[in-house]
Amino acid sequence: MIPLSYFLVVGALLFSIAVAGIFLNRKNMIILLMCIELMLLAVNLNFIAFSHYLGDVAGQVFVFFILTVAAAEAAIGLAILVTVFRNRRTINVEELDEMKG
Amino acid sequence: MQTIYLLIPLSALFGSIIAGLFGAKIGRKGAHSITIAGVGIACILSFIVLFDVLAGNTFYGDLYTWAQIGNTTIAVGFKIDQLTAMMMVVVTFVSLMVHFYTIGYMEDDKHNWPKDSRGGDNSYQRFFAYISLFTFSMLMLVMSNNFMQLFFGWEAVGLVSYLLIGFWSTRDTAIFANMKAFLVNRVGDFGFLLGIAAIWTYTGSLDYHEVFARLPAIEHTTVTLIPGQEWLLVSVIAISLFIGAMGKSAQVPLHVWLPDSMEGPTPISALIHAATMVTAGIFMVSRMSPIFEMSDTALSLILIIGATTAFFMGLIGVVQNDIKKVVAYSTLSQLGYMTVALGASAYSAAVFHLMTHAFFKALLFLAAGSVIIAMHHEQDIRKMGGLKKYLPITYWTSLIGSLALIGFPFFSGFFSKDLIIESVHESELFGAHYAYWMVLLGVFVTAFYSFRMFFLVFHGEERMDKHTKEELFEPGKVVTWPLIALAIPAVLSGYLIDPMVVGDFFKGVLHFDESHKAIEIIKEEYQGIFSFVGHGLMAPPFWLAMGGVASAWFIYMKNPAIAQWGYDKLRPIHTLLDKKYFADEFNMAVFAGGALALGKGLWAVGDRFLIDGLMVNGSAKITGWFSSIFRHVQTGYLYHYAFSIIVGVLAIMSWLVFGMGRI
Amino acid sequence: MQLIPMGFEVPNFTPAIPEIFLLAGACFVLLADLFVSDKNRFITYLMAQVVLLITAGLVLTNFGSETITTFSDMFVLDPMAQVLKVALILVTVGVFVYSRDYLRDRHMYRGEYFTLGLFAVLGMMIMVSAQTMLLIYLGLELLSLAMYALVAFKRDDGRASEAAMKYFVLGAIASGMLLYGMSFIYGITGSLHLAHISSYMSSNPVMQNVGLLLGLAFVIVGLGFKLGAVPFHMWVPDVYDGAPTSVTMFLGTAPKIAAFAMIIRLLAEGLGDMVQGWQQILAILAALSVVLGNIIAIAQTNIKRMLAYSTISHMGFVLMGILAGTQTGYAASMFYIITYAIISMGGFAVIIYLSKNGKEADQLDDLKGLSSTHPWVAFMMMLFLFAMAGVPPTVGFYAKLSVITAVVDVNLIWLAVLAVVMSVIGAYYYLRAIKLMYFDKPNEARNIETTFRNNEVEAYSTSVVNSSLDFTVLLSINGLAVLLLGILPGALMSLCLYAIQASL
Amino acid sequence: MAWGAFNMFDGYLLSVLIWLPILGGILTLFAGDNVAARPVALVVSVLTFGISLLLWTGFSPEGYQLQFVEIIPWIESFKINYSLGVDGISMPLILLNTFITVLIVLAGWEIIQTKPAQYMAAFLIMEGIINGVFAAQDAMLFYVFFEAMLIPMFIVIGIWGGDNRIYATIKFFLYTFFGSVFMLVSLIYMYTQAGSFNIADLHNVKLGLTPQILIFLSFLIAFGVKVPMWPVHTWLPDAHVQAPTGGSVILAAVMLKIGGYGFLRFSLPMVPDASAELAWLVIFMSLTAVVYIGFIALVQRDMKKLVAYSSIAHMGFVTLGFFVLYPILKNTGSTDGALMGLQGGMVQMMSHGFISGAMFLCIGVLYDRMHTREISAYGGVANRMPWFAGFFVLFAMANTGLPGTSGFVGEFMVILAGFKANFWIAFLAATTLIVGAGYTLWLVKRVIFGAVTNDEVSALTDINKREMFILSVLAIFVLLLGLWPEPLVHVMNDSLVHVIEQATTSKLVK
Amino acid sequence: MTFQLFVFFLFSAVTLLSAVAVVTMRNPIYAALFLILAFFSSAATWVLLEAEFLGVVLVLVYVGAVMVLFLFVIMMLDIQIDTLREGFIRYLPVGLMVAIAMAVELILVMKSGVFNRDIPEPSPLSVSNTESLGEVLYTEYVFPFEIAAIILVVAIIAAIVLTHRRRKGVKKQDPSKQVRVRREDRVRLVKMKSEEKQ
Repeated sequence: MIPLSYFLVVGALLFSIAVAGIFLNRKNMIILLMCIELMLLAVNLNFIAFSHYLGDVAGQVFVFFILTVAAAEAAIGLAILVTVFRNRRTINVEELDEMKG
Repeated sequence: MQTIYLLIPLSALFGSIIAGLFGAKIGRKGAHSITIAGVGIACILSFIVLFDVLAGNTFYGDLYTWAQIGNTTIAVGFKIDQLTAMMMVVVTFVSLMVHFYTIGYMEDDKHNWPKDSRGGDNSYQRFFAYISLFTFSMLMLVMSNNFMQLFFGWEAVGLVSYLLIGFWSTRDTAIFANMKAFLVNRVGDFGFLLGIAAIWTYTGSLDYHEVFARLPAIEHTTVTLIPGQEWLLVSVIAISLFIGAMGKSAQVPLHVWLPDSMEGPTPISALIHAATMVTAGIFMVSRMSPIFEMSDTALSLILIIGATTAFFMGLIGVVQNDIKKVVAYSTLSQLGYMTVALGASAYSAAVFHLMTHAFFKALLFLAAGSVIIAMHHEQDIRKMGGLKKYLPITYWTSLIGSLALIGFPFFSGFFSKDLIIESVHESELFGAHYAYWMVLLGVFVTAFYSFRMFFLVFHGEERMDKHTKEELFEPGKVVTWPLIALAIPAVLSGYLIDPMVVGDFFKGVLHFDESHKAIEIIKEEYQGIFSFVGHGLMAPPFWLAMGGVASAWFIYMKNPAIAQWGYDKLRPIHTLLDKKYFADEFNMAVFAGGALALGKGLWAVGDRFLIDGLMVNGSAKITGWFSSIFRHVQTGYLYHYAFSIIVGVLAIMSWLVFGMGRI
Repeated sequence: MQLIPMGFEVPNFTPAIPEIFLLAGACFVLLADLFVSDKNRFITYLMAQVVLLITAGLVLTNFGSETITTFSDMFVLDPMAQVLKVALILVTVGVFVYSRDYLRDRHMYRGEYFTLGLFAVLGMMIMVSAQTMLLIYLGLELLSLAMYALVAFKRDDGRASEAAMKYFVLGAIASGMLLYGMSFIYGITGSLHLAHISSYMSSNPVMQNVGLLLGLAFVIVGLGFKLGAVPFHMWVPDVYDGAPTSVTMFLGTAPKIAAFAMIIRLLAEGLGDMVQGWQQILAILAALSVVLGNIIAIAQTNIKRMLAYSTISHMGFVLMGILAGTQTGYAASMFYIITYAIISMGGFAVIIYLSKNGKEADQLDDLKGLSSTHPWVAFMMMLFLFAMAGVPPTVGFYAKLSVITAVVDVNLIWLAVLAVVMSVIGAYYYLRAIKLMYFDKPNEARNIETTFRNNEVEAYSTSVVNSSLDFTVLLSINGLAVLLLGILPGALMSLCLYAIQASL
Repeated sequence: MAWGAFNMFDGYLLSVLIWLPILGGILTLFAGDNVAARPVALVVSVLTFGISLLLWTGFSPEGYQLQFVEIIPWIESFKINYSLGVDGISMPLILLNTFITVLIVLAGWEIIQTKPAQYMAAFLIMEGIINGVFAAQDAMLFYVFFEAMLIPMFIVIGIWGGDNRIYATIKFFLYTFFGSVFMLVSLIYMYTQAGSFNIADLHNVKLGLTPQILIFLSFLIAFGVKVPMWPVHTWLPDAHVQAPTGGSVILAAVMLKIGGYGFLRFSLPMVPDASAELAWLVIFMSLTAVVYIGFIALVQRDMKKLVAYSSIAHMGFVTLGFFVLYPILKNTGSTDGALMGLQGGMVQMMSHGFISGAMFLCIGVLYDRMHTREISAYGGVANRMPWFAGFFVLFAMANTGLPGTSGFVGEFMVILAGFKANFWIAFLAATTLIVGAGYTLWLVKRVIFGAVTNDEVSALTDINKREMFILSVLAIFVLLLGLWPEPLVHVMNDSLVHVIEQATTSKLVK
Repeated sequence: MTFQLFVFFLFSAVTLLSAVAVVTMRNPIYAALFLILAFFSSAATWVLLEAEFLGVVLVLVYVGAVMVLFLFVIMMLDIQIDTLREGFIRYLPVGLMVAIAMAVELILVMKSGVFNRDIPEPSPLSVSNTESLGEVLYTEYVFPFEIAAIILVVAIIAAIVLTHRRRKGVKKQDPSKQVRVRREDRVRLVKMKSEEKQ
């Protein structure tokens, strides 16, 4: 059998990659959104693994809802991205610094 | 009788208030009438009190409770005994004379004020209000039965003195002099107040009788003010109190204010700065004789200070040319004499001299004032001369005053001054020897400057300008009558030596320790007035005085070239005297200048730089600086924001998991 | 096949009637709005307000009742939930009133604004009543998604889009973290229900369980982000600044109440036994928030940014009550958050009041001389600012007093001292704003306008070109409430304490 | 107590004294600038003063128990009560406050032309709040009033102040705010120990020495700033110089007293052991205030600044008088000395209220005419304004502590008590006799006396009837208190004895 | 190594590598495609965990809808790719450090033993994953389910509000205008002077 911790480690690595991606990516906002998706993927993996090893369906239900919400989130995120692009003609993260201080 | 006691100060106060607050309404006549009435009543009642006291009725009681704190009752009340009664009479009598005199002196006071100055509008009434207020204050001082009230009177007379010295407030010198007077007096009061505090601390009371009753208990108490130095408590108290007396009675080194106080109108020079207020110190020490008697240290100090004042201040009088300044220095010198007497435990002699001096010095001042009026407020004796024929009454009364001053036999000053010299001679305290020589030499000096002035003013060639000469005539009756009225006691009061010093008048009032026998010895030797005079004629003081008069005559009348010669040859000494031993310069530079420099320094460095600059505004600035630095953390870049979240996560995770969970 | 599985009962809907009504109402408004022309947008606005008020009424009908749970114990209606719901609905009503003029002047007066607002309120209400991590998450997302859209509502404005983008990305990261943390808690305790989690905690040694601690760490991040506590605060200034002022106002008020509820539900109810774990972390977050928020606020020249930083510091105070971990502490924080919502609503309302015809008045200098041009508004603003500074007799003082009492109670005196010292620094920038209003002369532009106004209207009139009566009236009520609650804070305090005691 | 029967506010007298002026202030605000504000304010202030007299007549000086007690639950979750009451210490201070406010309203009658309604309202509201400070018997209620007071004052200085008013008023506010927040934490700490904010309960709560010392220090900061004591005094000169006349008057005459009152009500009874430990510190600070500040006052060029500094020096006597209690008891064990110090401090507070108020009013009179406070701009004022000069000299003399004026009484008592503690304490305190006279008389010399220096001075007109009335009333009080302090001393006696008792009863946990 | 373990490692490796690729790709389209790969491979992992329904949903919903949306937006925005990579290397060390620190900490926790549940408990649900989910979703989880629906509605509204623009020149119906049409707007009675007879 695959130990639970294996899944968790994969989830942790995925999460860390996503986090690193958010910090490293300074140019393209779309990749930021993708990193968020990766992060949620890690979360989902965690939940499913726990759910499986606990023999409890609640975790899977949670994942179901996360997927739904993530889709909605992606839609709104992209919509905002579009408005940003319309106003600024760029989606460069570095140029998104009109407000600071 | 108690009503009378109360009425005495209050009648003076009443006149003062009416004249002061409603002066404009009641006019000049109203003002002087009411104040004179007030002081007149006080004077008459004082005499009644005096006779009552002579009949053996003394009084000691409280009027009302000023404050009751724990077991300490501070009350306002009266102590009426021989000393008080005598002082009351002297004060009210001289004051009354001065009131009369003032009518004439201040008649055209408006000229002393700048045109359209509202201050001069009712200056006449105001002046009367002041001197009546002074009378009230002085009465409160002498009648007091406790230290609080004593201090009240003490400071109140100071206040009036302040107001009167600066009466012509448009003169810079006047308002400088009055501030100086007040401040120098405050230095004395500083000591005085500490003395009172010490008394309260160790006896728990401010009431004369209670304090005196508890004195034996603290006779041998010592206190340590500076670590390692044990001092006798009574010495500390006595010296503190005497510092107060030094201020008020203008003893070296707190004498500097008195000559300057001559900026005030002459009546108050007579009343306050010669006859009454300046003698408050003498009065106080006499009143506190039970305390002073316990401390030989204090008495020695008093002797030395008094003697120094008596001689060296007299010397300055020699070079003065202002008629009032000469009299002022003579006052200083005479106060020195009284102080010396106190130091020699000859309290009765001191008080006796106080009384005689009050009369003849008031007389001299008023006479000087008369001259000044006649000379249209010219005070330089070098511009006078030969006034004898113009001002006969002034001349004669002046002569009486001067003779009394130098201690010419049969004049009042003779008795009192001889007594002092004698008692110092008998004293065995440390410093008595020095004091004896000083007072002895002082007699010569006194005679010299008194008659130098007398001759320069009344005899010799007429040095005034023509214009003045044309209008030179004796002032009116209000001026001359008080002169005459004062001349009488100036001559006669000396004969009170019998009851006052030798007799039992002050028995039980003025104390002296058994070891301080000066006055006892004199009493024993005393065999009546005529023998006293006879003895005096043989004694050195008389011859010294005569020598002084003769020298003055020789140098200034007979052979003025000597004066010039002396002036040239003794230039450094003349300068030293002319500059009054540079005391003013020293005070201005060290104390006034020092205080200002210190103030500026503390302000600039302490308040503005350290507290405000560094602490207050500094912390504000630092906060602002932090703010401007920290705000740049907010870069506006999304990835920095994300980074801060991540770092936060890492930190919290590390803390919780590795800090608390202890993997 | 059965239609309904075994053992399933139709849930009791009564506790959720307000939510259900609100949902229906929101959908109705959404649809009805389509038939309303731009000129008559007032109707949409009115409908939204009516829906909100009826919802509040429905919440109140159950008031004082016992705690009821339903939907498989996922949803709870307890006194705390009721109080917080009423509070956040009323705050939203206020926000809508204040928003109307602002939106109209800026061509944003559209029905979606109100619909999104209603949905956001629904999300908050769900958060407040949630008894499982799932519902907390869903409520949070419902709220967040609506808020993201509202922040970007002025879609032709680059600043608003930028703000929305930042808010969105950071918000998504934060909810990712929150979920990640929840997954560990679920993994260890085996349940999503707060009640189950809590009972697991009380029967197991939780403080040694690194899995739970890890979960706690991530959950705190998510909560800290929502509240805007340092170091998860970075979005706050930019979003406050960039969003339309009316949205900023909304963002700064009602969701804070919901966030508070979320923290209470998760930390106090769910992870209550880990109090020594989160107490320390929250203490540090609180300290950092109070310090950084106040210090950076000093350098701000833009009121909205200044208020953003001030919000950060206020959230530090809110955390103080919570971290005490006592019922009085929770009640103190509850009092704080409710009163803060009222105060900050007023503060933003004044900024809206000053913004005219599309021109934003969000610079501090725009306050200059307000007291001579609009004395009443200036007075109100002064009350708000003093309340924020925590000066009695405004209600802000009691809020601070109660949270500081809470931390002193648990012997965190250093935190109390730090907090009060920082509130002095905070007072500085509030005073500066008051100084601008009261002691400075109006700007020239405003001067001209004043003289113009004086010709028309008498000097004491508070009317300004674009403010409606309801706005002014509400502003007055708002300001006086700050004062009145300051003079008589007892009732609200007792209410909070009762709510917490009856619910936890 | 004979008046009790006629007392229509029976049982609510203190509340009336707090809320009547506040409501009156609001009424004034709405009365409008042009017509009604001034009369309304005057009526309210006079009415309040009148009612406050009932406090005096109905007050029984026997015993230290609180009188006119009112207790209403206020914030129940914190057990905070709206609890009022006065004893011999607070009652005179309330009277002082109501009295001074009447004068302030009168003093601002013609002078304040910008927003008079707000001006009057601010002072009336402040009056109510300050009454609240003195009457509060619940620590939190006290604190609320204590802080609330800052708001009207902040506005008064900020709106009607001088050129540098912004700096001054913000400095004032932050300084005092900073001072008081530590007190807040202390009070809360004590609340957690005592379970109540009731001052009487806080008096009784047992505390260890370390908490006591920390609490004492926090009180010291709070009240020290208010008094103000060296070295936290620098707000005062700025605030005074910039404040309008009324502001300076209320600040000097009443607000500073709150600091002294706080020491008596909080520091001494609540943390007696720490007070005993740290009395030397307060004494040191007080003496520094007396000496150091005296010299600084000497070199001021601005009249108000000079008087402000002299206020600091005079308030130094207050704190000195309070805290010499400990060395006296240690050295001599005499409660008489301790009582002398406390009485001196209290009398000094009252007297300073009259004198500093009068001094600031006098400066206000000059400022209204010449619009400058630079000493060098004046000279020879007496020639133009003899009546004014008379008052000025009187108050100046009172300021220097001349016997017969109220200024003397407090200083005298404190110096006596100081000597009982230590010679050098009395020595340093007594230097004020010289330095105080120095700066005051020099001021008088430069401003009042001398020849008329310039045309502006020569155009001065003497005080009008209104000013004459204000100054006369103050003069009467200054003299009355100086000549017969016993009524005041008597009223305070039992309460102060009680304070000594509290201050010497150790609260350490055994 | 069991087969399951092999499959797990395989798909996990693919998932992680494609995740790294998502983060490091220069071209967003590639990134999106790698993300799809990551989703696919995780879906496989999920199936390993007997969550076949969710695996399917992941592929259908995510790959089928969300990722397409991503690609659509990427194409629509037409972004210059060259400039979008600068600075990556410069911040790489910091980024790596943070990521590694986080990963290490997380892995330490995972390996600490608190999650030692090697043998899954026998599933109480004898039925398939899909069925069991279906059973609770509309009963126990009906309330969350409804909320999820609302969330989607909000997302729709939001997306429309933010991106929808009324273009000029496009003919479409406006119900509110249609409803409020009045006769006067449409029909104009023109009164004309009758032509004069010539």
